[in-house]
Amino acid sequence: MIPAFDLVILIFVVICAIAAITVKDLLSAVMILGAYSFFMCLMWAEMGAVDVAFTEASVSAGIGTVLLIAAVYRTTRRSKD
Amino acid sequence: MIRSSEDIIIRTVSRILVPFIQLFALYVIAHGHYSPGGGFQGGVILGASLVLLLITYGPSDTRRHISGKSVAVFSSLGVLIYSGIGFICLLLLGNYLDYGKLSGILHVTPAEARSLGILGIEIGVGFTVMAIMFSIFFDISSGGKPPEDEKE
Amino acid sequence: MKILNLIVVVITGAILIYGTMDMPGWGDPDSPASLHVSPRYITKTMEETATPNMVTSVLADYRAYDTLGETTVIFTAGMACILLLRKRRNGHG
Amino acid sequence: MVDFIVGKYNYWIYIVLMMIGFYAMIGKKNLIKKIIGMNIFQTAIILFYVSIGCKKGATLPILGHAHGHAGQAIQTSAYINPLPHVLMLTAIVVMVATLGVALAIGIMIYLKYNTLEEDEILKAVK
Amino acid sequence: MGVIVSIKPLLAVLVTLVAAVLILFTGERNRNLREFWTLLASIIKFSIVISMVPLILKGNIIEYTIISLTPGIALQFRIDSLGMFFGVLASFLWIITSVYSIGYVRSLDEHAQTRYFFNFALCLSATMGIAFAGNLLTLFIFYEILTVATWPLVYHKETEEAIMAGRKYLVYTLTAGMAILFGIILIYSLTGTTDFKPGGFLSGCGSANILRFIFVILILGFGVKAAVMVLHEWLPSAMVAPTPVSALLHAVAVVKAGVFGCLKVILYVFGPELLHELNLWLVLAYFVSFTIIVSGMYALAQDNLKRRLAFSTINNLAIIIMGAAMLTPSGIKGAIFHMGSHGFMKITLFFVAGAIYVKTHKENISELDGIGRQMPLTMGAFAIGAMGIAGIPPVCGFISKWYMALGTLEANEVFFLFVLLTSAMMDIAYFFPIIYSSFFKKPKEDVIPCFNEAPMMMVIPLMVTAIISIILGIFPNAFFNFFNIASTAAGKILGGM
Amino acid sequence: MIEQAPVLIVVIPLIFAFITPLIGWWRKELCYPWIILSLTLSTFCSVITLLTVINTGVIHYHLGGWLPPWGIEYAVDYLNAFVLVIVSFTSLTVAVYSKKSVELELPEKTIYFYTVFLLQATGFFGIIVTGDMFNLYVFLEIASLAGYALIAVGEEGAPMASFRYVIMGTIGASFYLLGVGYLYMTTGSLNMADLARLLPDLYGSKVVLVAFTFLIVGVATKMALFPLHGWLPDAYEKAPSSVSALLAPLMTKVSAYVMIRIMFTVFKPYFSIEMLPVTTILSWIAAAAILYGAVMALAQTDLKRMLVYVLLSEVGYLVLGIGLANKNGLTGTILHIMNDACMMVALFMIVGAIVYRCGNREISQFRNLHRRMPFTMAAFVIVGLSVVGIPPTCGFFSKWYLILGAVDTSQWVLAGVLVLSSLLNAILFFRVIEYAYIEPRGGHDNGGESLAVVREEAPLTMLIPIISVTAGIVLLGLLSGRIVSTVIQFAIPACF
Amino acid sequence: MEVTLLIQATDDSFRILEDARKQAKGLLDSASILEDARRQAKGLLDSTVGVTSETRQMEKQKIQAIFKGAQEAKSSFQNFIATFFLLFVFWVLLSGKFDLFHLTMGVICSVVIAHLTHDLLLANVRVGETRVIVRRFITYIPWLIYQIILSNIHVAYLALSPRMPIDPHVLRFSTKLESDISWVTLANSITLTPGTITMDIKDGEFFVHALDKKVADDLHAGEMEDRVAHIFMEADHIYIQDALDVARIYVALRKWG
Repeated sequence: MIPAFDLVILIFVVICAIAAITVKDLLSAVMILGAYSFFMCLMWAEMGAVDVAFTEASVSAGIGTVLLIAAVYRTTRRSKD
Repeated sequence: MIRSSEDIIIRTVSRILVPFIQLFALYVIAHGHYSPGGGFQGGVILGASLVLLLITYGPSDTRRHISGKSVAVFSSLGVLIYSGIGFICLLLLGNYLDYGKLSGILHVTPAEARSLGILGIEIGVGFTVMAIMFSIFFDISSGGKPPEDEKE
Repeated sequence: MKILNLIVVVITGAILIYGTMDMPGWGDPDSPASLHVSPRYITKTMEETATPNMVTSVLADYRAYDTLGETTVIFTAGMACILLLRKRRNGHG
Repeated sequence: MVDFIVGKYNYWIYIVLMMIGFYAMIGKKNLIKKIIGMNIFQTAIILFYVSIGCKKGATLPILGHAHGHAGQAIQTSAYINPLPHVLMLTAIVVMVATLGVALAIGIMIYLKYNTLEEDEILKAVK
Repeated sequence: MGVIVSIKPLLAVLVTLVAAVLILFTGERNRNLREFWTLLASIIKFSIVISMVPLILKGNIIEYTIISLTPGIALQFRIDSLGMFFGVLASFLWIITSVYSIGYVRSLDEHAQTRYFFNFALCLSATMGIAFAGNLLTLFIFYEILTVATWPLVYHKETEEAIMAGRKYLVYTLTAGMAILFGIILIYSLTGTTDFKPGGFLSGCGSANILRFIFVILILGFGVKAAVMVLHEWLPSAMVAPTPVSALLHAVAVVKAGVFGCLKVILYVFGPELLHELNLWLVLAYFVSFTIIVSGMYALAQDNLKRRLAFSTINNLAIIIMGAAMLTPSGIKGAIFHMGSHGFMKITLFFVAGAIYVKTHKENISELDGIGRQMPLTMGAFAIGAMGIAGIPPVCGFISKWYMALGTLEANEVFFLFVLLTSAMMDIAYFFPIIYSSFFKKPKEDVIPCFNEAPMMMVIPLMVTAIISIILGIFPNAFFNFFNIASTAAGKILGGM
Repeated sequence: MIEQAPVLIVVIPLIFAFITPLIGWWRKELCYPWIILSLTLSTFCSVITLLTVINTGVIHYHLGGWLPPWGIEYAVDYLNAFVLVIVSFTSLTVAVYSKKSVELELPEKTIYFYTVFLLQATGFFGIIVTGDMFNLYVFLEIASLAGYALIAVGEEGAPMASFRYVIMGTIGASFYLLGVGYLYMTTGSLNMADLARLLPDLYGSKVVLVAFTFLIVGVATKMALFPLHGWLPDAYEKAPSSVSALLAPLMTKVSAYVMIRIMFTVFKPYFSIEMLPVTTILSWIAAAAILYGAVMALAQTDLKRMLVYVLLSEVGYLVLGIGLANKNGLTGTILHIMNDACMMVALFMIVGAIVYRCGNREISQFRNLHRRMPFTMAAFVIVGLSVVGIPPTCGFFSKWYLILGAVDTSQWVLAGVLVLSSLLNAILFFRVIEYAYIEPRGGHDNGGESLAVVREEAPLTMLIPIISVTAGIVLLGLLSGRIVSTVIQFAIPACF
Repeated sequence: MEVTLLIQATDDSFRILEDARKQAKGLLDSASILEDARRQAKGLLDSTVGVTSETRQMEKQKIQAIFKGAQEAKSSFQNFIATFFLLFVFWVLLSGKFDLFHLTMGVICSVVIAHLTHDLLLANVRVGETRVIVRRFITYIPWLIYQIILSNIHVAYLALSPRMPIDPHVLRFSTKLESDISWVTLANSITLTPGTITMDIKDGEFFVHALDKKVADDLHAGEMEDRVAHIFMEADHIYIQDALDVARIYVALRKWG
């Protein structure tokens, strides 16, 4: 475990999380969320939880994002907050 | 919402990638014992490959590969495999999901029987997850429209 | 309203931080979580389940019932989505 | 004190993430935003669990070269605790299942009221 | 002095319950059959009750435990003399009221007759349960059933006024029920039991203040049904109900249940000894004397006949409680007997009011001038009832009042004797003008000055009750050893003293 | 097979639920008997389990043959077994009831409705029977997900209500998960019995305190305890009637069960009572919930919404008993779990039947209802009396124990609140009964059946469950002493 | 059936083509002295070319239609086998375990996937010699890399020069490539080359975003297109310049037929 790497990812994760809930365009928010999930899964892989990371990559960053995008397409990209 | 994609690049690339994705998914399921992965991840990847097909080729072409009915059959079948294996253990006078008892009918040591049992349920999980992921995506992206050409 | 939400959030966070004070250090190999139940999974997985990947052996054998539940959760979600969104053209369905 | 802060930075980050998600869940008006917040919230919990399982100096919870090691005793401290990972696999699944259902409900709402803003929907319901 | 286990008390309760169900299912399709059920049940019930009287008179206690409700408390019937007294009274008056009701509803062609008879039967079932209850919880259970079963009878007319009266009734009685429940729970948590015991079972448990508190809430709770003043408001309002209902409410079931509950609390839960010790009896007695005087005054001011009767009822109920509160043998004896005698007399009076209403649709006293000429039998019965209430011999009211007067003297409280006498004077003041004007005043135009009675189904019951009142006045023991039952009860309670 | 009964309770409906969609395609109309069969078997197993527990004591069932704490354990004691029987009977009843209302409200979705319905019941069974903290979470999620979906298919506005439920439910479940994580972190175990053994040494730890807080808050959210109840009224009001009838009684009861488990099994009672003022806080919150529910119910004109607020108030009762934390209080809670399940299921079924026949739920539109649906309304009266707490219906007895518990701890205010809430309930229910039974005549009482109302009773599949539950309410009231002495007094933790 | 028809049809078309060419050549040779004769011959040649392009259009559609049907009938099993082998190789690469159990598993999985997707992986490929295609594709790659390096340098120059002389514009050209696989190869090659990005392909028309004139001109020169066409044995040269290759196809087809 490399602390610096760890810390950088953690900071990225936090930035992504904040961005995901502040961005007004829903599609961008969803994309950022996908990035968030991906960073998260990197972090877990780095922490030794390969299975969790794999699952997170396939589920949250993969199917989850796809579902969200589908939903955003189905509904609207507009958001007031 | 879903209609076949007009973009030839996406169509072609996904056409070529899908078999490999699916094989990779099966690999993930089969090698859950040795490397990260297992039924769930593999199932999701399988589901994702179907979603890819659905996005690029639209519902009707996708249905050639997996029909609406077989999606539902798979989703039930997977969990049935899982709970069925558990139930067989019950019939073999073990507790529920006690795969060690399968050694009697499989003619292997209990540890190996457990290993095989794990494989069995991973497959079950994979089926269900694949079918359900696909079906959820289908429902969400179609948003309540009845499928155009499904035969009841 | 926003303020109220923030207050709730901050209180929750404060409780969590309070709890963190007594936590075992991060990555401590002697933390209780590493000593009580999990050693058996690590040492016996080959012997008892012939599966080198402990996560798999725990997931699908030691705690297989959880996984059945998990699969059922997925199944439920799928059925729920069908129930919520799918519309049939004719009543038979 | 420094040790306290630095030694548990994982936990601090997880608390921060959780609060972000929590705030989005209860403070945001847009349904998709709420769902995003939910995702962040649950992911934070998973991060917490994964942090529990960590062991310094340990390796992945997969017996390396399983066949070669058959004779040797397995050191508990050599492998990361697998149990939290297992639990989190389940939690991730639950997460995506919840996500699916929440989105389905969100779409139902959109189809009915043509908006995703909570206040507008509540106005429309009344 | 043995305890006899017998299923009869349960049967007595169940008979009416079964009848109620049969009534409900027979419905409007076959009125005769429906009313046949009522009558049959009432007769069976009465014979069951009567068959137990000899055993009780020998000093036995009849007991039947149905099921354990909570640890320490069972749903249990235990009949002793007091319960028997009330049981005999209620079951007998039910027969008469049934006959009368049939006449009443048929001649007025009331709506919702099935509901009416159904609830009537239910009420009686509950009343029996109250009479036979072996512990406070059992009593409370039936008490609440009674409350609910009476409600449809109160709002029976379904006019705006009746509905309001029903609401008022419910608010009062349910609140009271909760107070009682609270009291019972306090008792249970203090002692672990709620079984009645002659002479009380509470002495020595808990601090004096808690016991005082329990007494107050229990008496207030039961006092609502007994219409003790300031808690009486529901009773005059409930007079909008059909007359047989009023008769039942005021003479037999509801108010008597309240009074019975008060007596049980005074005599079987706390007991004379404890009440003396806590000095509560005097407080209680002063409290009800206030009721006695004020209700008398109210009664004088009423023009509606049934309302006047209602206030008279309040007055008499308070007298009963006062008699018991004296805690002397004669006082208790008189109080118990007054329950019975007041029952017969007041039911007569209400029957009369009903008969007048059925015949002439008049409810106000000022309209009754000369009615005695038209309905001599009815008004004759009224005169007998009124005399009894006022305590004029030879009607039975005299005997009970006499004993209660003795009781006050035994307790050395002349003040209460004075209260009793004042109330008797007031009785005379508000009843005799009616008798006078109905017989001797010049009839108004619309009164037909010839013999024109109400239907026989109604006149016969009221004649019967009037005659029984007189018989009881002359031979107190004539009616199934009525007086003896009362005196054994009193004796047993005070036995410990 | 008897020793397998505990697991069969869950596994049978699980397998049946998986097959339901397949059956539905083959013959749509077979779904209904199919789930009835499943729930009947399940109920049968739960009864067997209860009898076994009564005869032989606590049952430990090790799933997969792994001993706890390594594997998952089903630990069925008196409390479990009792709640199981209640829940299985209730869900069976609602399943029987659901036929007509589903045909009316969701004609196109019967198959999936029944599937999710069965999964919902399975989730409840799983929550109750398990002895593992994490397994409980998994089944909690099954139940919740099914609940979200079932609610969302309701009437106008249901999706939004359901969405809010999703958000709150996820927060609750996540808090629970977090609490489990904290416990796991300090002990390394997930098994309830094991935790109970390990935890007492750690009671001083802040981690354990936080874990406890989050577990309780999480469960309270699921239960919709007073300040966390925001999602409940809309959700249960807008849900399809058979769903309300299933969820409203059971979700709250199951959560109450979980709360008892956590507070008195996983943690030792003295922790919950002495180390933290949890019980005191809970009992005051519960008192607030009771009053809030009753007062809000008074303000409603819609019967179902009124019942929903009554339900909130009933949740208060359950928690109050837990908060009192003495023998009588807990007896009251456990008894109330049973009684309230019966009462709420009956009430929501009755509302469903009324909606089925009359199409509206406004109380002011109930004129002549007792002629139109005499049996249903008679049942309503009895159930209403039970909620008010009129003996000998069962509602009285739980109230009795609760007040007794309050008196035992000298919590006079709480006892007062209980009494007061009874009165408020009385106003609520008698108001409805008045509307349904009284036909005001403008002053003249000419009699006769002036308004000819066609008698139009609910269909038999609805009526039979309603009547039987109503009969059950009276019977359970009379039998409550027996029930307390054979089951409940053993279900209470030993130290009380 | 179809195959024979197909062969006949193509043979016919080629006979026409060859005839025309021979005629023209002969005329050119014989009348080389005469200026007007040459002009006449030239006119004839032009007209034949006109005829050829017309017929080519018609024949192309006809042939494509026949090819599709033929392929479906002929190749589903062959495709299956090919897919299976491809997938199995992939499996072995992934798995790295050679015990019986895992190999069996690999076979099963590959069979299943191959069965499901045999019409995806190798679908729509024009009949051509696979070996040739692969060989040409491999030789294509170094060239592509070279191109990429070149344009990298160019783009770097553009980016680093102080004036930033970029002149972005969108090119639109229709391609002579026919199969989707060749389109995609071209599009990806274009995209891979810095400075150009394929934005869309519609009905054989490419929309390419280019960074400046030079890159656009390079594209217009069509070398890349030609090379891609060459790989997949498509476009004009299938009739004229790559007759040999085509002949080989027919040989192959005959063999299968």
